[in-house]
Amino acid sequence: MTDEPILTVENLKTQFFTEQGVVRAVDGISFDVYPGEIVGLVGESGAGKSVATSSVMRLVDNPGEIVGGEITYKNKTLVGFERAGDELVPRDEMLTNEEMRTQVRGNEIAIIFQDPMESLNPVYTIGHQLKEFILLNRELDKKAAREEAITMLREVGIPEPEERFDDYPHEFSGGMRQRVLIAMALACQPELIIADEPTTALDVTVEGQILELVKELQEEYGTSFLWVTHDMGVVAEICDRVNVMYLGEIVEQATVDELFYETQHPYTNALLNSIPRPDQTIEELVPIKGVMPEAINPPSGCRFHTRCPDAREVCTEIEPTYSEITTYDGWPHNASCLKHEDVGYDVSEPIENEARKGTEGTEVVQ
Amino acid sequence: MAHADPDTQADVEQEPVDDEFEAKVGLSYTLAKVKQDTTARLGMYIVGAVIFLAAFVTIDSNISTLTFGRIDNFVFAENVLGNHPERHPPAAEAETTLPPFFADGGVLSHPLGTDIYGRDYFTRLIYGSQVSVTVGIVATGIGLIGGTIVGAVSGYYGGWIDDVFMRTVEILYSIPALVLVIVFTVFVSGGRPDIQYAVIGVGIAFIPVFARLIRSRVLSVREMDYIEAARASGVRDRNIILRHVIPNSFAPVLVLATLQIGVTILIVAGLSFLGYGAQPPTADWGQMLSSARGFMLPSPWLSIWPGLAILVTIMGFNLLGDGLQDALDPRIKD
Amino acid sequence: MSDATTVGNDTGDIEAGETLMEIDHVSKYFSSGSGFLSGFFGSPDVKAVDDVSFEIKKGETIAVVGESGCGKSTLARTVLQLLRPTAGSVRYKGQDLTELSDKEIRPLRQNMQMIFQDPQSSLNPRMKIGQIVEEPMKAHGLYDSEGRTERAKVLLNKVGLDPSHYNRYPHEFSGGQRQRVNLARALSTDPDLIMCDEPVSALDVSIQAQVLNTMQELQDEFGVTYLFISHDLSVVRYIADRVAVMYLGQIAELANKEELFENPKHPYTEALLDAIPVPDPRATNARGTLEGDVPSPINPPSGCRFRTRCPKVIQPGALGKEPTDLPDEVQAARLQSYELEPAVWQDTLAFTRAVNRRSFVLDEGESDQTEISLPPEEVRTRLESLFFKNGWPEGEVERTINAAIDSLSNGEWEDAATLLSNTFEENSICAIEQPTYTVAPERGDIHVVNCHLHR
Amino acid sequence: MGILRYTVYRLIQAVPVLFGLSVITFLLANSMPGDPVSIMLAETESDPELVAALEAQYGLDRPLHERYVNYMIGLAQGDLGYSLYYNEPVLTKVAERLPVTIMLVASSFVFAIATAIPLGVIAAKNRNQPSDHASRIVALIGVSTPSFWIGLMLIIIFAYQLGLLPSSGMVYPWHSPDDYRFIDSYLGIGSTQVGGITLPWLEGLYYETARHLILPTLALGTLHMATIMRIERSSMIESLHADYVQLARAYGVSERKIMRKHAFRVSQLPIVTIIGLNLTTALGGAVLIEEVFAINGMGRLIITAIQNLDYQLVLGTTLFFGVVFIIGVIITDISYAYIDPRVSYEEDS
Repeated sequence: MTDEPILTVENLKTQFFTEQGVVRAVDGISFDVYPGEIVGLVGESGAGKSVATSSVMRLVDNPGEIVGGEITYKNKTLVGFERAGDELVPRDEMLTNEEMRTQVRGNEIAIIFQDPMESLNPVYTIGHQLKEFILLNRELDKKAAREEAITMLREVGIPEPEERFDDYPHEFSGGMRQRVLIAMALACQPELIIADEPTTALDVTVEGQILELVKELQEEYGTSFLWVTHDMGVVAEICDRVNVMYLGEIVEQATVDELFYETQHPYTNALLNSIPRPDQTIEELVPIKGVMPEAINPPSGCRFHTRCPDAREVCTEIEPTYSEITTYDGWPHNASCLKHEDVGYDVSEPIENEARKGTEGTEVVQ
Repeated sequence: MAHADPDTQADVEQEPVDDEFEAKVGLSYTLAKVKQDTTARLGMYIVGAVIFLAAFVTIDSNISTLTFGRIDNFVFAENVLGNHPERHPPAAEAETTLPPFFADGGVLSHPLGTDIYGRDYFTRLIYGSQVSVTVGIVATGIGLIGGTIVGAVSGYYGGWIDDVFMRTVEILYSIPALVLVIVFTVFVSGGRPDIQYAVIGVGIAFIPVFARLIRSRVLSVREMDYIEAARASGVRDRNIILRHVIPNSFAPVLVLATLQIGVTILIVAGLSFLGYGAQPPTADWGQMLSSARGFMLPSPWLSIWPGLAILVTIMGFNLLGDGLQDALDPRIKD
Repeated sequence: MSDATTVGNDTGDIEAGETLMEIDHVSKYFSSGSGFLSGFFGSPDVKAVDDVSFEIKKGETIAVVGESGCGKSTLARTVLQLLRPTAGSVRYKGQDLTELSDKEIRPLRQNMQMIFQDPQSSLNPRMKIGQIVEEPMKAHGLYDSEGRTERAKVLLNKVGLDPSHYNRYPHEFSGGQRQRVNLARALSTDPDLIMCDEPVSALDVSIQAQVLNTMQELQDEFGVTYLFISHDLSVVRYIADRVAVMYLGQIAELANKEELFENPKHPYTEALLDAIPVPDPRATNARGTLEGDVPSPINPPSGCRFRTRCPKVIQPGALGKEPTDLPDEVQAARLQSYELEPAVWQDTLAFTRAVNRRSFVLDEGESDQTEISLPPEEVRTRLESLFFKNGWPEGEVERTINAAIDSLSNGEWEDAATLLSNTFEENSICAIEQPTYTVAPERGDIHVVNCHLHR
Repeated sequence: MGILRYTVYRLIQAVPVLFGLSVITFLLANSMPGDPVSIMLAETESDPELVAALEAQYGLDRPLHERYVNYMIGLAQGDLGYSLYYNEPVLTKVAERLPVTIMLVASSFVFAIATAIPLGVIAAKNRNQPSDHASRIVALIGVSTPSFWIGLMLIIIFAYQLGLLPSSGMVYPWHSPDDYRFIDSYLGIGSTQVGGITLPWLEGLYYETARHLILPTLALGTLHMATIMRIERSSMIESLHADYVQLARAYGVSERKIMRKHAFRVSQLPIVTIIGLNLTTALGGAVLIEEVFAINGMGRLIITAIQNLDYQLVLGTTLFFGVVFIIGVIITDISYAYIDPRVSYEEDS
């Protein structure tokens, strides 16, 4: 841990102001990414993973807004607030939108989206789009940019790259498009790539190819990754450290081995117990009962208490603090669970919640 | 929907559910939703008002032989208009063309002035609404019924039936509706065009519009998993169409019908303007515009009011149609 | 159980473990064109399912697994006669369904139900869930109105929903709950078989497990058979008894679950199992990644469909020279042996595919590799360092490679690729003959491996 | 399939449609009431022999299918039939009237496109802001107003009240100025002064043509402006929310460039289709507008033909409109296929 993190996110809050009320999609999350690291951000749909990543890029769409927290990228303040009277206002050193665009997006932080089918403009050729981003983010002339684009296409395993350069996106398969998106990210030579579920839409063999490719390229270029996924298999395979999100909060963070073998949070544990495995036959899966509540009106106390098999009275009242439980090999293992706090969990009564009810999923979505 | 963020999408789209379980799919829900939208509400009021006026004077008239004077029987009409015998077209009063009340020489008893025969123009405009609304609804109804039959058959059976139908639609599409209707009207009326022939003609000319929409809906609904589920369960084709296909194709058809009433009114106004729709002395907005053409210089208001009436009416149907579309399609949300 | 929970089957009942359905050489081709003129302009068939045979046994869960576009969903629909097969027969309790008219099949559908992937579109949004569950019973005239309501409520309870939600609409339920409604509907006529098309792949992991468990409980209680279509090997390993792996319209391998996962024989199955990420950071995942994309089903590769991507393609002639009753061209292929060392053959194959895909550069200074001009010796040196680390092949192979090198040195990649592919790939037994083999299983009772390695 | 083959394919596809069109128009035109010959001889005393002779001359005494075949044979030789009312071949009449209608429709489309696309883009960009509301109101009024009434209003305002523009008639740039000297002299044709500046004699009458075209163009173009604007707005909004636009943002492409390049080009695809489909509406609208502005174009020709039950002229003109539309749609399809790489030529949409 000699290096400084290249990306630090502290207490980030992003909210959506809808007619139904304020959706607290990201509610005070903190994590960091060190150079050359692949950091995972795991959670089920609705956990707020994608909002977190678009907050880092400052690309949150209306009616969403970053309402608090600090994001620092290599001494640049991407998000920073100060108190002015009763309100939080952006600090002076926070980059303007124009600075974000010219200094950060693309050339420092690049992003790979989930859906390779929709992420490429259908009316321009692959080569044209790749070249455009290279010209924008690297100081190359047109000819050099074209050569770089072809090289990157070959690098990510596009067959016959000279010819495919002039093809349109619809002439590529899903896996090939995802490779193009990776080529785009790498071609801009950023230090950090945010990969937002880049393999979710792909077939398993293609996913395998892409994961192998990323591992190889990561070794070659030393790029850091923030890898968003819901797939614990992908996490185990590719990540160095993992953040587990539940309902807008990070509930556990550790190195990948620690997370799987020294699990500290009941949600992580439940998640690991609920997934079927390809490498062994499991007789009985233990599902997480119930459904995730809505971020518009999250449960009091610990947000997981409605579905937690270990929930007790105290969990409904006291909000756990996200804190370091142990350290492993110099890396902290953080979790937010009252089990690890001295607030009377041990003497509290277990509560009757969905996890302990006989029927599953009987409640109606509210 | 293309949206930047699947996560928030999930959050934002889970709307709270009211206890009224009927609500979300039924007509009452749609109406409630329309009421929430200011512009759609405006459309609803306009349409409501026009239909109200039209219905008021419809009592014992029919389109081809409009009778004048019955309006006196209505309290509403009396209050608004007073009792004006000059509404009838006595030739002697031909020179008493009055401008609207706010212009020089205008009188409040004829708020919008009188026409060249001295008939109260406001009254005639209201009679005009009767013709236009009836024409709009009847012709759209013909198009809707015909289109549903043709579209459903074509979409459901496919194959050569569909091919023949699609080509026929293309042919009908290729001739401008106005020309087609005029030729048709002249043909069926034996050279004596009148509004009822125009209505039938417009209705037939719009069958392809509905048929195309219904066909495409049938084709897309047919692809839904619940249709396959019903087929896999062994539900009869007839029940699949009745219970699954039609109820789920209804919403866009309703929207189109609303918008199409506006289009029909436009076309019929054009027909009457050219002399192939309503014939004098029927008070039809298009026909009134046609009669007013010769007096544009001395009496421009004769041309202004009927056009404004058409504009407001059609705008009402358009606003309502757009509002319905938003209310019925949960994907279009601002 | 009350009256309302049982339905008598009209055809002769069979015991668990006996054959419920036989799928016999079933093919389903689609025409790729549409419209009345497509005939003039020629539209080749898409071979979605091509000559597939297997059996479904009563009470089991048989999974069909494969990647998107492999034809698994088409196969399932062909089994249920929702799509009529182009060839072959499907027998239900001995009765050939392909010979029956739609009208004759309709009553039989009582015994075969279906659930779908997309919980959003699989329920009619304008019907209450009670009506949805009752619809199949109504279609087959089962029970009176009250009996249907009673049974619907019983079933809703069985699948883990509150029966008092009978009058609610689908949009009021979450994805997982809608899948439960689907299950209740499928169970309503007490069918023998439920075809499940990716029933949990649209659900979140935690919900997936809930639904899978419910499905198993229901199978135990009602003795229903599942034909389970999925792309997810982990889910299949959890729920299935037997597994068929499909690739490009054909079955690559079929075996009992343990046998298939622990003792995979087909290179494609092996590749699938290697590719899937294991949720365990300590698992040593030796991955032999598959190259390339799935070929088009309009014009699938000859012989073994997987051979264009297979890492274990058999070198021409390697199958031995003893005379058999095989067709002449197969014999010829067997006789023309190159007898390369396995490692050298692997290198040759890798080189052939790399030229095809142009995935390497000969001249690093030139971005467009079709415009190079290099002396052949230089190309040879470069190829040696890139591909032929295990030694240079000899004899006729070397002559072919030298000819390819000549083409490459002029930037004629196209020519080189054609020559190499014709010589090495197209002459393999894998390209000439379609494999159909059965091997003795270590576990379970059946193991079909359609690969020439297991002849 | 290449674009050429696709064109051929689309043309072959149009054959049955054209055939059907000819049958339908032939039947419609022939079932018009009244006897063409007696209408032709309207004023004179009907002489049965003369009637019979004329009927024989125009083939009216033969059965319908025979007449259809004859008509088609004539058509194949470029003979659109003979107008009894004008006593001229239909083709001559069409050739005389067509250019002005083309001019009118084209100028109104140019007006519609040139105003609608910028307005639509601005509305989409400033969604739910005053400029968006304003353009939506304009669009709403545009689709709700009868074009002929707009014409009347324009005449009242610009011709009668302000006296700026002519209220009727048309000046054809391909005619000789002398043709207009005595009719329209008060309009200033032939003057060398325009807005106080002395200009050489405006050869070819372009200036006067433009003056005559302005009002009809506005009247005919408003509806199309409104329709195109609505589509442009919604398709631009959709495009601006697409993943590829978000990706371009994430790679630091400027908003200006995103607007002009990434979002705009994709949003043009539906516009092309709409323009093609609006062609019949425009041709139909031309009938009314030509009537309002007393322009002797194809629209008025059709009306005159119908009024006088001149069935061959009705047939010829209607058929002509239909063919123009079908060709228009084919051109639209081909240009769509050309600008949208996703459209596979093999698919029959």
